[in-house]
Amino acid sequence: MEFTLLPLAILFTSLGIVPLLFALPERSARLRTTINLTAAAIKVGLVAWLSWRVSQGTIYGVGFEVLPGLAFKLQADPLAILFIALSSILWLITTIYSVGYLEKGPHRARFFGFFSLCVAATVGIAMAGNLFTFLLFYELLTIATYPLVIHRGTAEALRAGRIYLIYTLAGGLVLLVGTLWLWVMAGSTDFAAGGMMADIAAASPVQALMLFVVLIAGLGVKAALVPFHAWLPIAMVAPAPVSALLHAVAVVKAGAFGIMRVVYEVFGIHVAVDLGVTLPLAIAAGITIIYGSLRALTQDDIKKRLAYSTVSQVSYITLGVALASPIAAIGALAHLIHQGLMKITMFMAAGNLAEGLGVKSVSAMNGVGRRMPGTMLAFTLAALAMIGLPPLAGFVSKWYLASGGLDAGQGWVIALLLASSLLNAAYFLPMLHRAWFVDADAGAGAQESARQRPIGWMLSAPPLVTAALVLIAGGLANAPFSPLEWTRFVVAIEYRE
Amino acid sequence: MNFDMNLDTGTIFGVAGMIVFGIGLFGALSVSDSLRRVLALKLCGVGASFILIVAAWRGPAMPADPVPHALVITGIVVMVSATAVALALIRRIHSLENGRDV
Amino acid sequence: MILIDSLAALAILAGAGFFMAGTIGLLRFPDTFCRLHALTKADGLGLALICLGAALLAGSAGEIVRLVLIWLFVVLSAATCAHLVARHARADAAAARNTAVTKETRP
Amino acid sequence: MIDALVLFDLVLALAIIGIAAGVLILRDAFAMIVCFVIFGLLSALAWVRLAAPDVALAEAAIGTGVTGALLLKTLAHLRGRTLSPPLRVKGGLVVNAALCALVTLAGIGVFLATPIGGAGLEGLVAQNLAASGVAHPVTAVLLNFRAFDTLMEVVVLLVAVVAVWSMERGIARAPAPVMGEVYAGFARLVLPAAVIVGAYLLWIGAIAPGGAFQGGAVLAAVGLMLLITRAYTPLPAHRGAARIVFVIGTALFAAVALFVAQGGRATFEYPAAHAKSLILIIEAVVTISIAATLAALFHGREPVAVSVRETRA
Amino acid sequence: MSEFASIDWLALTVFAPLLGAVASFLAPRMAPQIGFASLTVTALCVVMLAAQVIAGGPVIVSLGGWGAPLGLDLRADGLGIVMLGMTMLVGLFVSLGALDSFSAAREGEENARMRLYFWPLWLLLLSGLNGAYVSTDIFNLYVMIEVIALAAIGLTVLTGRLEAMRAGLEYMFASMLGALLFLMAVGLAYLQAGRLDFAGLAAHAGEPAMMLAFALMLVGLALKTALFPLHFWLPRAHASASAPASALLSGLVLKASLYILLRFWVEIFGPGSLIGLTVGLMGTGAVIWGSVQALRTQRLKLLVAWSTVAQIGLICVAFALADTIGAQTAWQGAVLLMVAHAVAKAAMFLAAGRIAQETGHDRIADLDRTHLRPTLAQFAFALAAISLIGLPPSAGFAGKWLLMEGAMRAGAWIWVVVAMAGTLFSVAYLSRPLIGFLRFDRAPDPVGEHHGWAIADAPPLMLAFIAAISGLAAVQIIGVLDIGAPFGPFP
Repeated sequence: MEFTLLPLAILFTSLGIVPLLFALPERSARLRTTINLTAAAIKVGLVAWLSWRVSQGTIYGVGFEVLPGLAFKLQADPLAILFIALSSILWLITTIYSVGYLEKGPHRARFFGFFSLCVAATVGIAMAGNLFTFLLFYELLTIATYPLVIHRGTAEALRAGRIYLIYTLAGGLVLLVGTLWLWVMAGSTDFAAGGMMADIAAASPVQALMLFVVLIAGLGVKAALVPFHAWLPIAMVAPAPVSALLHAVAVVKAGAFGIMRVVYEVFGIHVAVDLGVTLPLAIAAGITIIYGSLRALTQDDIKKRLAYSTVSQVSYITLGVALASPIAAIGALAHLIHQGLMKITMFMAAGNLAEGLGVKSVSAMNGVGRRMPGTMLAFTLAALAMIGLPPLAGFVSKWYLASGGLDAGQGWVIALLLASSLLNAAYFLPMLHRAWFVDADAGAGAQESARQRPIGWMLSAPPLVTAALVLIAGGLANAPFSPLEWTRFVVAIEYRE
Repeated sequence: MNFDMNLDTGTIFGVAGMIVFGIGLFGALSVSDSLRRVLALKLCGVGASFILIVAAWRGPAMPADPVPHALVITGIVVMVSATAVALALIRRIHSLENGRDV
Repeated sequence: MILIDSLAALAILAGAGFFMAGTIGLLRFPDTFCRLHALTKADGLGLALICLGAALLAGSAGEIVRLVLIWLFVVLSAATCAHLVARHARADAAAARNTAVTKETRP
Repeated sequence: MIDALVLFDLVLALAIIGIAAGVLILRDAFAMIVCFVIFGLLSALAWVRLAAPDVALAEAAIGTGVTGALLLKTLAHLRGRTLSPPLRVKGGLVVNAALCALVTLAGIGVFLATPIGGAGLEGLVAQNLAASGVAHPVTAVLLNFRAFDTLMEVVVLLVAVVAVWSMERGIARAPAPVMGEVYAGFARLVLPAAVIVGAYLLWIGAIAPGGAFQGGAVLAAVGLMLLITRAYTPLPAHRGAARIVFVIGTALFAAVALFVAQGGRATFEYPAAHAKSLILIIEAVVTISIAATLAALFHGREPVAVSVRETRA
Repeated sequence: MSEFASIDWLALTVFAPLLGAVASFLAPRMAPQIGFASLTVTALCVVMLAAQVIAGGPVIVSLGGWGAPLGLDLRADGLGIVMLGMTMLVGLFVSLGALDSFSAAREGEENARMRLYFWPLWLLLLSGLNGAYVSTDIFNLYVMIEVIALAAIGLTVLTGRLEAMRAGLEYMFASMLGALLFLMAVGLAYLQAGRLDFAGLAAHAGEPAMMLAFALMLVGLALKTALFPLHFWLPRAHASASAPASALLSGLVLKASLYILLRFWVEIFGPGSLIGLTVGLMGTGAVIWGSVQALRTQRLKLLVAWSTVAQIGLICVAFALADTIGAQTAWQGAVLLMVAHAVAKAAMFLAAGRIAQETGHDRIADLDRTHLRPTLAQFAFALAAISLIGLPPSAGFAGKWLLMEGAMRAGAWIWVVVAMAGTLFSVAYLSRPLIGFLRFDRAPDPVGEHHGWAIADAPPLMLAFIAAISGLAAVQIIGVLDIGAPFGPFP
C-alpha cells in the first residue's frame, strides 16, 4: 500500500512544529531541543523511505487548486530527492549545531521557529511540482530567512537585513512576473522532464527568450549570480548556523536549483540550446566563478572570504547546467550536494573559531590548528575538497564539469576550472598555512585570539561529521546511493529525448 | 443634441437647480468656514432635489410622478440628519478649542 | 360672478400693495423699531386682504376656515416675533448705551 | 409670448440663484443663515410650482425650519467667533470656479438635451395604488412600494442622534431666556394647535399631501419651542424614555416588515386586508420618533448628570 | 430545511444588526452582550444565505412583493456573498478586539462613553454595509451610503479628542459632498431613465444624462473611497480614531463605496477605456503618493492609514482593465485584494492599537528604544504585512497575481509594473516598523521575549493569520464569487 501523502508528511515535519516552537517559553530549552531533533530525525527517516521508493520508480505527487487552473503541487521526483536528502541531513546536523551555538542566547523560540520554517520552505522548493508552487516556497524562504539574518538585532544586522530583503524580494518579484508570464503564455507552469516550451519557443522565440531572461534574473538573485550577488557577503552578520544553512542548503541552493528546474523542466535543455541561451548563461556563471574567487582573495574576515567563495562555487552548478552536456550536468548536480557539504563544514568551523577562540579574521588564525585540532581538521578537509584535491568531493564534481565542457565543445571551461582551482588554492591555502604552521603569538591578530573558551560537543562534532561526509561522497562516489550515482539517475531522465 | 428652448416651468427650474448645485459645489470646495461649508453642501442637496422634482414634472396642471417626490422627502430627512451631525461636530470642536468641556 | 371675481382681484391687489409698502418700509426705515412697525402692520393687513380675496374665490366652507386659520396664526406669530425682536433690540440698545456711558465717564 | 406664470417662474428661479449666491457671499453669519432660510422657502415655493406639494411641505418644515433652528443654535454656540471672510481669493479659487462652472455647464447641457417627463413610474404607481392601502401616491411610495428606503431613512435619523449623543453630553446650564408675557400667551395658544396640525398632517397623508415626515417636523417644532424656552429641560432621568422614543419608529417598522413575511409573502408585503391600518400605525409611531429625534438633534447632547470635572470649566 | 428556506435570510442580514443596534441602544449596560448576540445572528444569516446561493444560484427578494422598478429588489449573488462574508469575518474579530479596547476594566469617563456608543454605531454601520451589498437600486444605495457615512463618522470621533473631531469633520464634509454628487447622479439617471433599478438603468447606458450621472457617481464614490487625489481626509481620520474603529473604517467602510463603484461599472455603465485609464492612473498616483507619505510619516497609525491609500490605489488598477480581455481575471483579483486588504488592514490597526497600548506611544522611531515588546501584537502586524505586501500564501498574493495576470493577458504591461512598484513600496514602508520591532541594541534593558502578551492579542493575531494563509482558499472564494456571473460573460 502506497502512502501517497508522503511529500506532505515530509513538509509537515518542518512546518508543523513551527507554531509549537514559537509558542514555547524561552526557558523550555530541553523540550525545544527534543522537538527539533525528533522532527529532524523523523524527516531523515521519511526521506530515506521516499528515496527508496523513488529509486524503485514511484513518483509521488499531491496537489490542490489554489487559483483558477493553478495548483499547489508537490512532487517527489529524483531531482527533488537530491535536494531534499541534502537538506534533511544537513538540517539534522545544523540543528544540533544551533542548539549548541545559541545556548543561553536570546530569542531562541523565535530563532528555531523561523529556522524550521526556513527548512520547510527549502523542502517545498525541492518538491515543488510546478513553478507556481516553487514561487510560493521561494517567497516563504525569503520571509523565513530575514528574521534569522537579523537575529542579533544590531544596527549592522538590520542594515544587512534590509539589503538582503531588498535583493531577495526584488528577485522574488521578478520571478513572480516570470512565472505569471509563463502561465499566461503556456497555460501551465508544470515541471516536466524535457520541458514544455518547445511549441512556444518555435512560435515566438523572442518572447520565449525574454521569459528565460526574466526567470533566470529572478532566480539569479538568490543564486548570487554576478551582478546580483552583493547581498550574500553582507548577510554574513547572521549567526554562524544561519550562514551555514544559507550557503549550503537554503537560499543560494534554492536559486541554483530553480535555474536547474527552469532549464531542464520548463524550457527543456534542447529548447534552451535552440534558443541560444545556454552559452550566455554559462559565460555569466564563468564570470561569477572568477569574480567571486578574486574578491575572496582580499577578504580578511573569514566569513566574508567564505561568502565570496560561495558566490564562486555555487555558479559551478549553473555552469554545469548551462553547458548542456549530460556529463557536465552530472557534475552540476553532484556539486549541488558536494558544495553544500563542504561549505557547511567550513562555516561551522568558522563559527567554532569565533565562539571558542574569538577568531574572526584570517590574520588572527595563526596557530589555531593546534588549539582546535578537530575543528581545523574538518576545515582543512573541506578546503582541500574545494580546491579539488582527489579523491575528495570537490574533485569529483570538477572532474565531471571539465569532462562536460569538453563534451560540449567548450574548451575554455577547462581553463576556467583550472584558474578557479588555482584561485581556490590561493585563498584557502594561506588560511591552512596560518592555522597549522605559524605560531600562535606571531601575526597581527594575536591579541584577538588570546582568549579561549571551551566549546561543547554540539559545536565540535557537526563539522567533523560533515567533513566525513565530504570524504565519503568523494571516495565512495561510485557506490549505490552516493550523490554521484543518484545524479546519474536524474540526468538520465532529464536528457531523455 | 436638441436644444429646443421651450421655456416652461420644468426647464427653468431644472437649469436653476443645476446652477444652485454648481454654486453649492463651488462653496463646498472653496469656503474655509465650516458653518458656511455646511450651508454650501445644503445648497448642493437642494440643487439635486430640483433635478429629481423636475424629473417628476409632467407639465402644467398634470399630476406629477410621485416616486421622485418620495425620494426627495427621504433625501431631505437624510440631509437634516447629516447637517445635525456636522453642526454638533462644529459645536464640539469649538468647545474643545476654547477649553469648555461641557 | 364677475363681481365676486373683481372684488377678489381688488382685495388681492390691495393686499399686494400693502406688502409692497411693508417691504419698502423694511428696507428704507432707519432703525429696528420703525422697521418692525412697517413690517407687522402693513404685512398683517396685506395678508388679511389677500386671504379675504382668496376666501371670496374659495369653493367650500372648509377652505374659508383654513384661510382664516392661516391668517390668524400668521398674525399671531408675526406679532410675537415682532415683540421678541423689539425686546431684543431694546436690550441691545441699553447695553450699547451703558458701554458708551462707561467710556465717556472714564477719566 | 411668454406666459405670465412662466415669467413668475423665471423671476423666482433668478431669486433662488441670487440668494444661493448670497449664502456664500454675505459676510455676516446671521445674515447668511437668514439667507439660507429664505432660499429654502423660495425653493419650496418653486416645488409647489412643479406640482410637488409634499416635498415643498417637507422642505419648508424640515429642510428649512428645523435646519434653520439647528444653524441658529450653532451660531449662538459659536458666538464671539468672527466668521472668516466668505471667499478669499486664493490660487485654488479660480481652479475651483472653473471646475464648478464646467460641471454646471455640463449639467445644464445634459439637462437641456434630455426630454423632461419622458419616462417615469407614475403609471405603475397608479396601477398598484389600490393595492397599496393608501390613496395618496407619495405616501404609497414612501410606506409601501419603497418602504425599505423609508425604513433606512428613519435609521439615518437614529444614527444621527446616536452620533450626536456620543459627541456631546451634559445638561444645559445656561439660564432660560426671558421671553416675556406675549410669548407665553402665544405659546399657550399655539403649541396645542401645532400638535393638532402635526396629527392632521400625519392623518391627511393617506389621501393628500402630508404624512409622517411633515407631521413629525411640526411636532418637532413644538419640541423646539419647549426646549428653547426651557419649558422642558431634558434630564438624566428622561434618558431611558428618550431612547425608547428614538428607536420605536425603527423597531416597529422593521418588526412589522419582518412579521408580515410569512405565508408566502415577502418582507414588507403587508396583507391586503391590513395594509391601510398597518401603514397608519407605522406612520403614527414613526412620526413620534421623527419628532423626538429632530428635537433631540436640536438639543444636541445626551442629558447626563454633570460631573465635578466637567463643570469646572 | 423547507422552513429555513422560507425565511428571508437576505433581508435578515440587514435587519438583524438593525434590531441589535436598537436593543443595544436601549440597554447600554448590556450593549456588548447584545452586540455579540446580534452579530452572531447576522453571521448565521449570512451563512444560511451563502448556503442558499451556493446551492441554487443568486437569491432575489422583491420587498413588498412589488418587484423592480416599482418596488425594491434585494439580490445576493456571488460578489455580494463574498462582500457579506468579508464584512462578517472582519466584523466578528474586530468586535472581539473592541471588547477589550472598551472593556469595563479600563478607567475613565471617555472609555465609558466609547463603550456605550461603540456598539449601536457599529451595528448600524453593519446594517448599512450589508444593505449596500444586497441592494439593486441606486437610490436605496444612496440611503445606505448615508447610513454608513454617519455611523462611520460617529465611530471616527468616538474618542472625543480634538484631533479626532477635526479629522471627523473633514471626513464629514468629504463624505457629504460625495453623497450629494451621488444624489445629483440619481436625479440625472431618473430624468433619463425614469427608474432606478440596475437592470433598468443599464438599458440606458451611454445616453448623455447617464454619462454625466456616471461621472458624478465616479467622483463621489472616489471621494468616499479616498482614491487619490481625493484621499485628503483619510489619513487623519483613520489615524485618530480608536483602534477598533480604525479597523472598521479602513477594513470595511471604504470597501462599501469601492464595491458600489465596481458594481455600477460592470452592471450599469460599462464606460469606455478612457475613464478606465483615468481611474487606473488615479490608482497609480495613489500607490506612489500613499507610499511616499507612508515612508515619511513618524507615527505608526498614520503609516497604516497611508498604506490604505496606496493599497486602494492598487485595487483600482483593475478598472483600467475593465474592457480588455483580462477583465474577468482582473476583477476577480480586485475583489480578492479588497477582501485581503479588509482582513489584513483590520488586523494591522488592531495590532497597532495593541502596540500603542503596551508601549504607551506610536512613534515609529522609538519602537526600538524600549524594552517593552508586545511580541504577539508585533507578530500579528508582521503577518498582516505579509498579506498587504502580497507575499504567498496570503490572499493579497492571490489577488495581486490575478490582477497582474489580467493585465498581462490584456498585454497592458504598464499595470504589471504598477503592481510591482506597489509591492516594492509596501515592503519599504512596512519594513520601517518591522525593523523597529526587531532591533534590540538601543533598548535600555534586556528585552523580554514574551512581554506584553494579552488575550486582546488574539483577534489581530487570528485575523492576520487568516489574511496570511487565505490565499490557499482563493479558488474557493473565486468559485463563490462567480455565482451569478457578476462580471458578466466576457469573451
